[in-house]
Amino acid sequence: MEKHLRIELIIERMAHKRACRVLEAGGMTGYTVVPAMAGYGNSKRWSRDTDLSASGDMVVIISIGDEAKVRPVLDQIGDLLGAHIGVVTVTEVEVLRPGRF
Amino acid sequence: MEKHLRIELIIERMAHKRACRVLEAGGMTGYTVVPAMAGYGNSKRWSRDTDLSASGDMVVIISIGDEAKVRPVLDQIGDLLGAHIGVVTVTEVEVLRPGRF
Amino acid sequence: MEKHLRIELIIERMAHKRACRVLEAGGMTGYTVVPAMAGYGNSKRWSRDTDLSASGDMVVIISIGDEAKVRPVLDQIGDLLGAHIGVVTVTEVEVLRPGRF
Amino acid sequence: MDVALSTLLSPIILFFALGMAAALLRSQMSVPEAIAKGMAIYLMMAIGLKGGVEMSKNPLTTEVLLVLLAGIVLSFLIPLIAFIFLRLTTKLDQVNAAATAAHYGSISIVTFVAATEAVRLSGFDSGGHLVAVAALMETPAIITALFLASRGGGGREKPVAGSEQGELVREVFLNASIVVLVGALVIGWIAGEEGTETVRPFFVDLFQGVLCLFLLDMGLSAGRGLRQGWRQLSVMTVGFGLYMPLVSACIAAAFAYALGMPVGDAALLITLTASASYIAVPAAMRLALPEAKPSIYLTLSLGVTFPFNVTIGIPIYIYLALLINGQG
Amino acid sequence: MDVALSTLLSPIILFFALGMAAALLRSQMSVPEAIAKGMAIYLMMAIGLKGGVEMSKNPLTTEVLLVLLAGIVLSFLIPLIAFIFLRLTTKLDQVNAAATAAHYGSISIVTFVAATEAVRLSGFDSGGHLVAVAALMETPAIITALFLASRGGGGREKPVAGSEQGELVREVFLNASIVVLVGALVIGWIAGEEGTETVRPFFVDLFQGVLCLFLLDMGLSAGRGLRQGWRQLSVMTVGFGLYMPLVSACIAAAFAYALGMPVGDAALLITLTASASYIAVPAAMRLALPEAKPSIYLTLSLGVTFPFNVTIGIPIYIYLALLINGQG
Amino acid sequence: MDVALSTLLSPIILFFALGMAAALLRSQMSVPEAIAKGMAIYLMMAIGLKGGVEMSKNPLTTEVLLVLLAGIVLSFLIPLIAFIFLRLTTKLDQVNAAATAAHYGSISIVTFVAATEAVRLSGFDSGGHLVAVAALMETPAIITALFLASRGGGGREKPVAGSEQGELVREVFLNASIVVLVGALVIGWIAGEEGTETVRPFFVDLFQGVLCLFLLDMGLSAGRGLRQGWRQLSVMTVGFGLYMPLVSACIAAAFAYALGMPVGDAALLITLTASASYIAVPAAMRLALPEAKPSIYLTLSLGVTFPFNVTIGIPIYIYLALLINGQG
Ligand SMILES: Nc1ncnc2c1ncn2[C@@H]1O[C@H](COP(=O)(O)O)[C@@H](O)[C@H]1O
Ligand SMILES: Nc1ncnc2c1ncn2[C@@H]1O[C@H](COP(=O)(O)O)[C@@H](O)[C@H]1O
Ligand SMILES: Nc1ncnc2c1ncn2[C@@H]1O[C@H](COP(=O)(O)O)[C@@H](O)[C@H]1O
Ligand code: NA
Ligand code: NA
Ligand code: NA
Repeated sequence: MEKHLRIELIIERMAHKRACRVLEAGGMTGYTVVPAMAGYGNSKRWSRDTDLSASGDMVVIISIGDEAKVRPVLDQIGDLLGAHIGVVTVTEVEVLRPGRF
Repeated sequence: MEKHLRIELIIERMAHKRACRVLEAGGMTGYTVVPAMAGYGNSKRWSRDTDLSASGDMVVIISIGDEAKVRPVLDQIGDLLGAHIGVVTVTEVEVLRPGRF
Repeated sequence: MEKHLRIELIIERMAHKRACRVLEAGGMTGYTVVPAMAGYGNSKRWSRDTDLSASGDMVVIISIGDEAKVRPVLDQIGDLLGAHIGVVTVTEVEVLRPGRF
Repeated sequence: MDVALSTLLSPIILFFALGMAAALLRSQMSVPEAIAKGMAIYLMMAIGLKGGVEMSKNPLTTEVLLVLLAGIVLSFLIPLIAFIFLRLTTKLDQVNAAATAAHYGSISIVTFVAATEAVRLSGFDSGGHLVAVAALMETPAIITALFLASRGGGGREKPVAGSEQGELVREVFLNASIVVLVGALVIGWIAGEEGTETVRPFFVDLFQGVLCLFLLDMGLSAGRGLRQGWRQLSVMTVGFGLYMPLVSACIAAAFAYALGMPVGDAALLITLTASASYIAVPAAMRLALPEAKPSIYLTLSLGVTFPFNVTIGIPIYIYLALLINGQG
Repeated sequence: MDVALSTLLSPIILFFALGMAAALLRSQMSVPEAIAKGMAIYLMMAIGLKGGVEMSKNPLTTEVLLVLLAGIVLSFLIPLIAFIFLRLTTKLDQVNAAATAAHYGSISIVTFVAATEAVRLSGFDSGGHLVAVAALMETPAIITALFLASRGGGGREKPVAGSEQGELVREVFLNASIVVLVGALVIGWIAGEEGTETVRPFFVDLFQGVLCLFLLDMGLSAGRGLRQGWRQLSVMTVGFGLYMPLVSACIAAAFAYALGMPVGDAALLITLTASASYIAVPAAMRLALPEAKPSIYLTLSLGVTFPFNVTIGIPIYIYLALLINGQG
Repeated sequence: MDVALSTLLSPIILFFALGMAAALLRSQMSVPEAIAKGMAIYLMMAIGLKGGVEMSKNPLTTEVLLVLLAGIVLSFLIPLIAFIFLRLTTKLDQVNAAATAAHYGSISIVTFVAATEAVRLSGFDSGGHLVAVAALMETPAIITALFLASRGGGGREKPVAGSEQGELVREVFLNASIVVLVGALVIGWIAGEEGTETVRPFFVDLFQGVLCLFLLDMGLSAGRGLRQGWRQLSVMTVGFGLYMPLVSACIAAAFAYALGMPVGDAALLITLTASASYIAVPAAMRLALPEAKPSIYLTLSLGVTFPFNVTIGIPIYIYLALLINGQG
């Protein structure tokens, strides 16, 4: 059976469409974007409530796919992250209905 | 030691109560529902902002339990997904306070 | 190569700053807080819409770090959870740009 | 025609156009979902209260009851006709045709408001009970559609896992718009003109302004829906979104004629029948017919029929109302 | 009694009933959390400003200061009495009894507003400084409750990991309702009638209408809370939610009598004392006493005591105020 | 000076101070993001409509067009000057200096509103076309800043993965504030005084009150930003946030003098030039210059320059406008 991987990408809300385009272009069959409300990194905190411009907001993008598709996409994401913040983890997962990925 | 599994189920917001009932009926001790703000699948995008009726919104349901409980619940979820969209992943996790699951 | 771990902590919104302080004090390089909208546990349901005071709201805190840092932090979190609700899972993950953790 | 023009250039329509233009030009601007939902509740409270206060001024007559009944019958009936048209002229399958038909049997409350305004500007009165008609017309269409979808195996034999007895009934009959519309109507009726005096500044004076902001958001939604969904709509489907309101309008006009309704009331009943839902019904369809595609029914209803109705449709419906009153 | 009836049939109470009914019938409708929170802030700004403007009209007298002091004493005192009743008549343990007692010592600003309106309808005046009393009564109750909970080892010896010096103090003394209420009061005081002229349309004219929408949401919350939580409430606990306000009212009436307060002011002080918190205190309890169960204290305060107060309670409290002024 | 004082004690400024104080005292209170965003859209719609209605009363003259042009030139020019000052007097690198400079070239609409009010209180008129100037001044500064950042390799050679042709242009020229401001201006222009009559209660009467709530939130944001970000700001950087508005003001005064602008219009053009963006530009910078640090440019613009402008700045700018009209 194929191995499935779950990409989790934490990135600036303002830049998330770029990441989405990378995922789509890379052939991932889907992704889901979840808004975050606060965070910390690099000894700075952010929170939705501290910033009227919402320019500091982050989102979490979840995308599941089979390994063959995920690997090349990860390289592309690495390229995107040259310019943007971005925390990327990849987890091995079991899926229901593997046909859909 | 028992193996614990984390179910992550991405499903339509309108239908999420059905999934919640399946989890409860299956004896899971808890779950948490997180709202998503956008997504892509099947070459369609959705976003909270595109749809006044919010009928396209998705949520992410996270539920952690021990393997003995999770396995039978997954079958029930598979049944639910005959009718609804739904991306289900299962991950092996370590838990703190295993007694509570 | 170092092993990286992803902590996922589900905790009351009111108490999440305590958890955040534990993570910061423990030397984690970052975390991201995601708001939940509903949940179930201990045979009680909660939902943002049932509670004007929002005192029942939960959040999901995600924090990624290398194993050497994560282990001691987990003990501290266990201490915090003596007083608060809290579901904690730890998953082994692969990361991009391991240098940043 | 003056009315038609002043409708077209009213801030409300202009803000809808602004939203649509911004979306088509791919601006990223958006109105927060919570604000849009809050405004929808406000608008329905305001409409309900107003209707209730109006109704409190006159006793309930048989004529009024007959109009309520007519609304229910029309809401049951229109989806049948819409379904036949869809199956004959488009390639939509049974489930998608049924789901789309449900939208056209139900109503759009913003279209109703725009028509109320246009009727007033044309110098006619309308009764508060038309708000009750609007509330009653929301749901029967959904029942017809479920019946159409299930004929010949379109439905499921056994219930979906996790679905609950009565869940759909509650969703359909106790959705936000019905609860708020009917509830506010009854409250307005009980409290009357005097009792609602203190809430007038909020519910009456602000109404038009809030509507502007709401329509800006509707324009954004409609524009984005069109931009992303138009490829899924065939020419015939788009055509349906334009002629179906007229078909509905003619049928409603016949009812209004039979009941001898005055111009204002007739124009509103016709508009309700011609309008299509884009909030309550799409949500119900996600539970009831999850296999149907929102990109079809939503784009059609919000992106095609709504703009048609508020610009070209309403003047036609007022004209129809004049016609059946022998003043055309 | 006329006042009682016209209160019962005011749109505000009717919308609360509508929300409650919708929730009990298990409608899925909801008001977005952001809107509810926004309205809560608006209401407190409006109340604070109004009180401040009133206060700016008269100099601060010793009588006013004594009323402020009475409010603080009552807020410290009531939880003690509530705690004793709870421990004697219900099976709640120490922590849950203390947490619940805190709610009854603190206040409900919506109940206060409803009472202000009823007092006005009954033909009495009330002073702006009662808003200051309301603000001052929010927190002392929490301190008493923490003391009660910690007696005999109910509390923890060492602080929770991650908790911070002063964190609880800030949460308790600088929560949103206190910041906004006190802040707006001071601003109203500084700016005066004239300086707040331009913001009247927003903060004064809209007030009643926004309250309707807010109470619709409170009704939904209360109804859902009741439906999910009533099984956790014993008959004795529900009873407490009904008689405790009356007990508090009598104690407050004694204070008002001792201070020689006029009818309107006395009625409001009694109402504040009789009312129970359902926003600020539950939030503080989550930090201070996380072991206590929200399903008990919230259901009791919002689902039982609040509806009791705004329907039956307020007329009784006005009557009490008349009584101590020899007009009963 | 009376004007200065009455500005300082206006509820708007007092609510800003309240928010700031609450944040500095580390209160946890917050205004929901959706409400803040909704209010921002409302304010821009109201300002745009008002400007459009004003403009509809007079024909477009060459003078007006020249003022529009002056606004554009100033917005292109100011970032250059700001950049030079930043590079010479602070340790900010090229990218951070360019990003900060962009904020000072663009404008703050709330500062503009506060100035409009102060101008009115001082007994002067101002033209509706200044709203159009505000809209036009939003973006040129961003273009200058991108040019400054990219000089000498500050920019990237190849586009970021996933970035799309025209994405930045859309973000910059079609962001919410421009769409709503320009859109509402055009709608106000088309509909005129009469056509916008029905929306006056919402967009005109409520304006000052909504502004209070919005400024409470701005105060909270500014205070939190300051508390968390001040360590990243050197004395020289903070100094820049205080003298740069004055530098901009003098340059704008020269333009206003050259164009012979009347006092009210001149004061507003000067204020616009002296004000710094804290909503539109920070968002654009995240896309265009992700390497720049928001904790620098946001803290400076919202935490330092905005409070300076609305308290001390505006009276100075009005004085400057009097001066160039020979009335100083
Ligand atoms: N180790 C981490 N785990 C989870 N989220 C992180 C981590 N590091 C950074 N983040 C998120 O990314 C944002 C920016 O990080 P930074 O670039 O380090 O300031 C933070 O505010 C967090 O929301
Ligand atoms: N592979 C995936 N990974 C994450 N989310 C997905 C994936 N596929 C679908 N989704 C989510 O499910 C929704 C519906 O998917 P679909 O039924 O493929 O249109 C999408 O809009 C996403 O929010
Ligand atoms: N097994 C679980 N999986 C995911 N979330 C959980 C689980 N158990 C509890 N939760 C979350 O924690 C909250 C409180 O749980 P409890 O203390 O069991 O009532 C629930 O309402 C859920 O949001
Ligand atoms: Na219809
Ligand atoms: Na009390
Ligand atoms: Na500027």
